[in-house]
Amino acid sequence: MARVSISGTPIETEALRNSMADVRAGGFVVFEGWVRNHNDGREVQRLEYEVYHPLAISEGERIITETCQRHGVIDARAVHREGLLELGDCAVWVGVAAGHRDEAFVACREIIDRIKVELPIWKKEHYVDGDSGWVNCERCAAHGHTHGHSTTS
Amino acid sequence: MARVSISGTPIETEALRNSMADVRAGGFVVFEGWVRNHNDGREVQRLEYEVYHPLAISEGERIITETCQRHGVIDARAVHREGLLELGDCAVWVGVAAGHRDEAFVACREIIDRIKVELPIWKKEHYVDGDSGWVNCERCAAHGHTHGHSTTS
Amino acid sequence: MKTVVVEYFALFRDRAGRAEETVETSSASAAELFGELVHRHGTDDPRGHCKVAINGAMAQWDDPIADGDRVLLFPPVAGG
Amino acid sequence: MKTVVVEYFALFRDRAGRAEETVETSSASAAELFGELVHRHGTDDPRGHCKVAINGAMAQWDDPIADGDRVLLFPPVAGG
Repeated sequence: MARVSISGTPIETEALRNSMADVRAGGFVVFEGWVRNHNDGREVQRLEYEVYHPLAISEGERIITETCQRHGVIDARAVHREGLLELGDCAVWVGVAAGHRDEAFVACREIIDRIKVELPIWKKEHYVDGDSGWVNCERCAAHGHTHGHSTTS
Repeated sequence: MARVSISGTPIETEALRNSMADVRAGGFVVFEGWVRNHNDGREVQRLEYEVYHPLAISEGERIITETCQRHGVIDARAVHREGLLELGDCAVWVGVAAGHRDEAFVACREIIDRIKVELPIWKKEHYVDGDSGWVNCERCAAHGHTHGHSTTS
Repeated sequence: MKTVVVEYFALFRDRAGRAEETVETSSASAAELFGELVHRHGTDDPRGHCKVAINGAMAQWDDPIADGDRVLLFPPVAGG
Repeated sequence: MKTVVVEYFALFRDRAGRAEETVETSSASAAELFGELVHRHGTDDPRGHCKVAINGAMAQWDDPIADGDRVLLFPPVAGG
């Protein structure tokens, strides 16, 4: 089944969690990225995500397959929102079920780190002052390029 | 409010998640320990947890306070089951909301690691063959003491 | 001699066949009391990650015990 | 000369004022084409973590482009 999807409506976190139930799994780790009310000293009002579906999904599946194999986890899934999001909305959900917690934590962290820099997804921040702007990637910010920073985390 | 509780009934994961909503938070990490169907080569049928409430709660609150301060996270909560649990049941839930995902992952991992070795909680495994036994702590197993291993993770 | 109440948990309670008992002891420390009660809980050395609480608070094995104390003996824990 | 279809995303689409266009080009590589179109997307160097896809698959900047290719130009991504 598809382990990566793009959603135009609120992410159904409980349904996702329940769909991953597995009696071989002893550890389950979830990461959720929430829309924060501030970024880089500016007050954020809402976010807008643009997603290029075909490659976001195929590259996302590749990331999950590679991570599952590398860390021997049982299952992993990810959902990313697109369109307009309000403060507090869940922008991205990543769940990993594994035999033990070590692998679950490492794999979940690896998947969200790669989602943020590898998938063709772009974020526009709309500020309280009426301005708006595209946010550039985390890696660029880390490398000192003159870009913004991430509003979710 | 109390950030640590002991529950004799199934952990309400979605209600816990929703209770942690905070527009200052950009990253939210959850760990769940699930009852696995096998341990150390034996088929497990169910688990039984014994909890000494007063100190499990006070020590748990101490762990959460220390971890929140150390890593600057916004909020953290933990719930542990007691009594009889069936395969697939959630035995422990730890949620951490933070500004960024780095702190959320590190703090969540630290809290579950400490819960497993510091709180007065004991686990008895009931095996498919009718046998049962108390499971000794992870740290003991790691140090090579002649103890069992953890069924959840 | 001091009189203390000892509580046993989990494996220790099963082995001791009781949840608590009142004990007359000359032990100075929690570790000494633990050794004195080896016939109940069956464990030679508390440093195998057993824990002790005295009067409602976690304690150290070399903490002193006093007349009237309530001493909780915890076998190695296994939460999560 | 080759004829390729170029698609612009996010920031690049805003700057170019269009989502796609057909381009006549003599560029050999995706990087060369990117440079040729700087007046559209406004970015000097794709190595600032821009990405490119050719005919539905992620590609490298030095990959060749051929007549009839569909080339997708991605500004730095920011998922999550």
